[in-house]
Amino acid sequence: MFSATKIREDFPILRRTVHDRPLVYLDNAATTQKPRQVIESLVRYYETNNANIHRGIHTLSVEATEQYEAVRGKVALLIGAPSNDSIVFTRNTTESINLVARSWGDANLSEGDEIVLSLMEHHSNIVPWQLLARRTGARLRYIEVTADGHLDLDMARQLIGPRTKLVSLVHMSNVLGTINPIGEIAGMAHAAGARFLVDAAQSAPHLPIDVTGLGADFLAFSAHKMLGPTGVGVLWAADGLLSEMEPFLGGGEMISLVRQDESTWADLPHKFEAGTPNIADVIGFGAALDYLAGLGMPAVREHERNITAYALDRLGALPGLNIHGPSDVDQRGGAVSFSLEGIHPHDISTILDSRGIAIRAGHHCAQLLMRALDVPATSRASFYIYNTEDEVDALVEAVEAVQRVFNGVSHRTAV
Amino acid sequence: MFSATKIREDFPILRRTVHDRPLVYLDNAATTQKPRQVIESLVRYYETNNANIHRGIHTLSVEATEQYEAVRGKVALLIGAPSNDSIVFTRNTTESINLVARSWGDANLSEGDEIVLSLMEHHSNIVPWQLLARRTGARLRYIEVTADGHLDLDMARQLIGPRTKLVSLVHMSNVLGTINPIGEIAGMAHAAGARFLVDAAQSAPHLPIDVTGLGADFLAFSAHKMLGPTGVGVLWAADGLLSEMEPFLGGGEMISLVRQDESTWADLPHKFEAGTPNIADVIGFGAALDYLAGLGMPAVREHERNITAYALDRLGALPGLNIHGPSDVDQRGGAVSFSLEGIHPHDISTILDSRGIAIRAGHHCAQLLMRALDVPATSRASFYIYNTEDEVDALVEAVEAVQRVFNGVSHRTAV
Amino acid sequence: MVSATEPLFDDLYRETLLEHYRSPRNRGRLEAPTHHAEGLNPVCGDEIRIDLRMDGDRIAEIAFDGQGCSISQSTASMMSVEILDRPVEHAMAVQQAFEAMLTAGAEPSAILGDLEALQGVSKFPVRIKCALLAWKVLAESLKSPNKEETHD
Amino acid sequence: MVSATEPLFDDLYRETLLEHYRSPRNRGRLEAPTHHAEGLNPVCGDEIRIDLRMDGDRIAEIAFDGQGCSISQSTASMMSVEILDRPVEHAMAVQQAFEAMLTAGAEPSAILGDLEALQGVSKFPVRIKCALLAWKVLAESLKSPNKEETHD
Ligand SMILES: Cc1ncc(COP(=O)(O)O)c(C=O)c1O
Ligand SMILES: Cc1ncc(COP(=O)(O)O)c(C=O)c1O
Repeated sequence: MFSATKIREDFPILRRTVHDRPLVYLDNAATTQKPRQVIESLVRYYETNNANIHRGIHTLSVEATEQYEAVRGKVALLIGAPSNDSIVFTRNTTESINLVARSWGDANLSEGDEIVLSLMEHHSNIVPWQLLARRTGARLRYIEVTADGHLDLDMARQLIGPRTKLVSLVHMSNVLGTINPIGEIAGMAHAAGARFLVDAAQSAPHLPIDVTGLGADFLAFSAHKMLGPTGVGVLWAADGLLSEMEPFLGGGEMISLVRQDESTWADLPHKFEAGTPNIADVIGFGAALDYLAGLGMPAVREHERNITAYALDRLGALPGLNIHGPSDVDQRGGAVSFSLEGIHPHDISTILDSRGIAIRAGHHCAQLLMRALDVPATSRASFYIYNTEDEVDALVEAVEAVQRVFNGVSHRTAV
Repeated sequence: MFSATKIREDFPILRRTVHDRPLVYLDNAATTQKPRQVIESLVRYYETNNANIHRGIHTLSVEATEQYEAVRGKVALLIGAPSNDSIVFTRNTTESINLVARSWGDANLSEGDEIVLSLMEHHSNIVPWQLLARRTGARLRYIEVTADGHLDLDMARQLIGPRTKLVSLVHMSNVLGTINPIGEIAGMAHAAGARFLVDAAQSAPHLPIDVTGLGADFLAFSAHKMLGPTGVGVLWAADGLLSEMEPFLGGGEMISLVRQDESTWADLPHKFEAGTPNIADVIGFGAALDYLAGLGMPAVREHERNITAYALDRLGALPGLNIHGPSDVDQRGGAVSFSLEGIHPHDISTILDSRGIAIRAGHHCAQLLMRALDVPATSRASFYIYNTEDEVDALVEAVEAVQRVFNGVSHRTAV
Repeated sequence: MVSATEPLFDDLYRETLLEHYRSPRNRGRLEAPTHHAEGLNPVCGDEIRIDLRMDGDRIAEIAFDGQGCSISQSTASMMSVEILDRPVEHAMAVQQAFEAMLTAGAEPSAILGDLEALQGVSKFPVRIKCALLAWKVLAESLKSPNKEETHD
Repeated sequence: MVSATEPLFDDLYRETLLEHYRSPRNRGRLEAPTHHAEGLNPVCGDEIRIDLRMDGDRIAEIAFDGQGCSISQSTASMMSVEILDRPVEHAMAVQQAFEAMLTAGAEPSAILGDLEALQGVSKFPVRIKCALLAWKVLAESLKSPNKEETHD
């Protein structure tokens, strides 16, 4: 049985205090905390197996290589990938997307071609395409966001057409929580002959995912947002795509034969992993994937659905508090952004911090969305497997305190 | 006082056995082992400070940001960099070099321009330039290696000329151990108006380095080869270079303002660190730099000079054993490659492994050099701060055993 | 929840600060500024614009506008009060005392006036730059006489 | 150092293996091969080339050359001995028994002949592909009749 209280025991950091209050960590969309199983796997690696991989004959190197390569299988299992060779380890979602922009984009886009994004994209799914557009002369088009925080599907239908070479879309918004209709967009993209990249940075950690079912051509996500160490990202690509693509980074480990003027490439996926990889953290990511597999992604989703529903209920009841994004918990995940009238998110975040509550305040790397919502910034609480309703209560109480401070409804009215 | 025996106590892995023998780890040019101080700093980070950095207001994020940024100062100290803003964290040396090839190279090279490398380069300092040459029409020229393992300086003088836009050279060879005359080459490069990149993957861990004294424009190295975690590299660039360069990867953290069609970039060095960085491992690298600073790089160098001298002496005395690279320990570091007549390096490595001795056998990501040396592969022992003369003795004994097995001078002669 | 249990943010969000945030002084634009500058804190999006009318060495008029958190905006308001009708030299002295209080833990000097209310910011290092933004823009504006004026 | 203290590599580098490495059988090229293939293990650089002269279903002649470690080269030599003058079916049976011994820990079958000497390789997983290279190239060559021959 899924029990957040039980799960909390696995997370050493949840025992610390902040400003003398127990830490209430609600910044999971930025990065999640790590269970001791992950931390221990890093320690075990460095204390018993550490070596460079792939070309070594000695025992440590063989052990490290086996452990590193085994994680590909765990990733494949998580996302339903038919083969391990289509899974490339990068640093983060951002690098995965840049890899596609450089290796696939430079070869496949030219003047007049269009890339369709949306206004709810994270900067990591905007800037690589701006740079690509500048290199190739391609053009960016943006699907707008409706007042209730959904993609404007009519507009998507209009924008995605014969000029479209790529559609790149966030699966779950890191600001609004919106879960986008990926299957439907995949249909539009493929009908137009375009490729489809899914930014799964916020979905892979929180939802069961099946790449073949989704209809994605590329899928990108980050280990650090799903219990894993920092420094590991994943790029998955549909059959055949990676083998057609040029290498992204050149160097050790990604070659087969090197001659003075040209080289041939190693088999997939190694062709895309130049230099010494982040071996320890990939292995640590394996421990994170084991942990999630132990819980089961449907149970993870169910827990977050419940806690998000509770948070929407309680926060929604506060006067002067405006929640951005869908209210239906079946159409959203646990990133809950809100604004308090007349109070800047940074002030909210500081006051919450003084009570040990960690939320994020700012543009959340989504300046286009901030402009579309017409706010300079928002406050965001985001949940994961170890968060409890008690913590939501603490959040709500703290927000009420913020309102008292700023609106002078407390003892401070007497100015 | 520097004491390898004392230092060994800090390295938990050195207490393990391999095939029931104590581990003798002589594969340090591939990656080094990690002291408990580094492992503990990772654990401490994940158990008490883990958060995403740079944009958070809550306490964890502020603490993580401070710890992460403080490491730039430690890197600057190590290499004598005048400012922290010229230090970019990447995944590894390979990515650092690719960053320069894309961001500086694409903008500054064109048809007919030349890039001067040497035949002793690691693939990571060859393939990025081959890819750049293909994108721009530039041409690669190679400085050859003399019979005693030095750069052919006459040839360097001939090759580096008005067409040269970049000279990119390894500081210390990972195969031959050769320490190249960087200052002299810097002079040639700058006289020709070319930029000069130094691949310091093997020198930063082992030699005192002063970037301004070296005359480098770019310097690249990897944390994992100097006691640090996997997944962290450094790119340093001389004043003004980074600010002129286009971003390499686009995404979160590297922007200032994002609009639909274009964006402006964050201040240096953040412009070159897109997405969530490898926060924990950069902080762990800080602990590694503290450890090295505690020893002092001159003492590190002195220890390695001594153990290398001892190894050259003892190995050199074995009949049928040929050492590649300089014999003068003032002109070389502790990567010692050798060949045994009639015995393949893989067989050597396997037999050594069966005695717990980890060396590397293969082309060492230097296929051009293997061809120049006219060997399919070599065996390489490489030393670091925790290696002892006893371990060199174990190596020599094991090599003798290999020779007995293959040359049938033992009981096996009776076939 | 009573204030006794909220010592930290009581200390940061003092009544003086909130009052300046709610009712900023000298907010707006000048009709005939001699100096002007704008500043943005790209990390958090705080913005401050400052108009000055200098009369020789004296800050004869000041107006600011902008948007952002209570710390950046109330600092601008309090600062405007303390330096209005004062010589530049005095403004610089106030700035020094202010920075010393925030970044070096100095006791608040008497010349700070209401700005003393920001002392609590020193405990939230990440917010210090919010409090320094107005001062940065002031320094910038003093270096930026309007084109027309320089031709006087 | 006496062999008693070196059990592991004694077990791997058995005399039979070393003897085939030093004096390979059927090394060279055929004058009129009907089949040919080459294989490279890119990770370690081992190379094997195989010429066959097939007589119907029978391997009437075989020759190999190449370079690399003792395991890859001695396997090729032993393999050539075991399959020479035998039907393809027998070669396949030997291959199966060989792979079972190396990768599944099976007891060596009698049909392996000298190849049994490679049993110790199963304890060095990273070297198994050295021992399988010759077999990979053999399979490849059986699928690769020379152009001239197919026109016969
Ligand atoms: C000389 C040299 N350059 C570059 C590299 C590449 O380093 P990394 O694999 O950490 O990118 C290495 C390490 O193998 C090296 O020895
Ligand atoms: C939707 C989305 N895409 C991309 C990213 C970028 O992830 P990373 O910083 O790990 O590259 C994030 C995380 O901030 C995100 O939420």
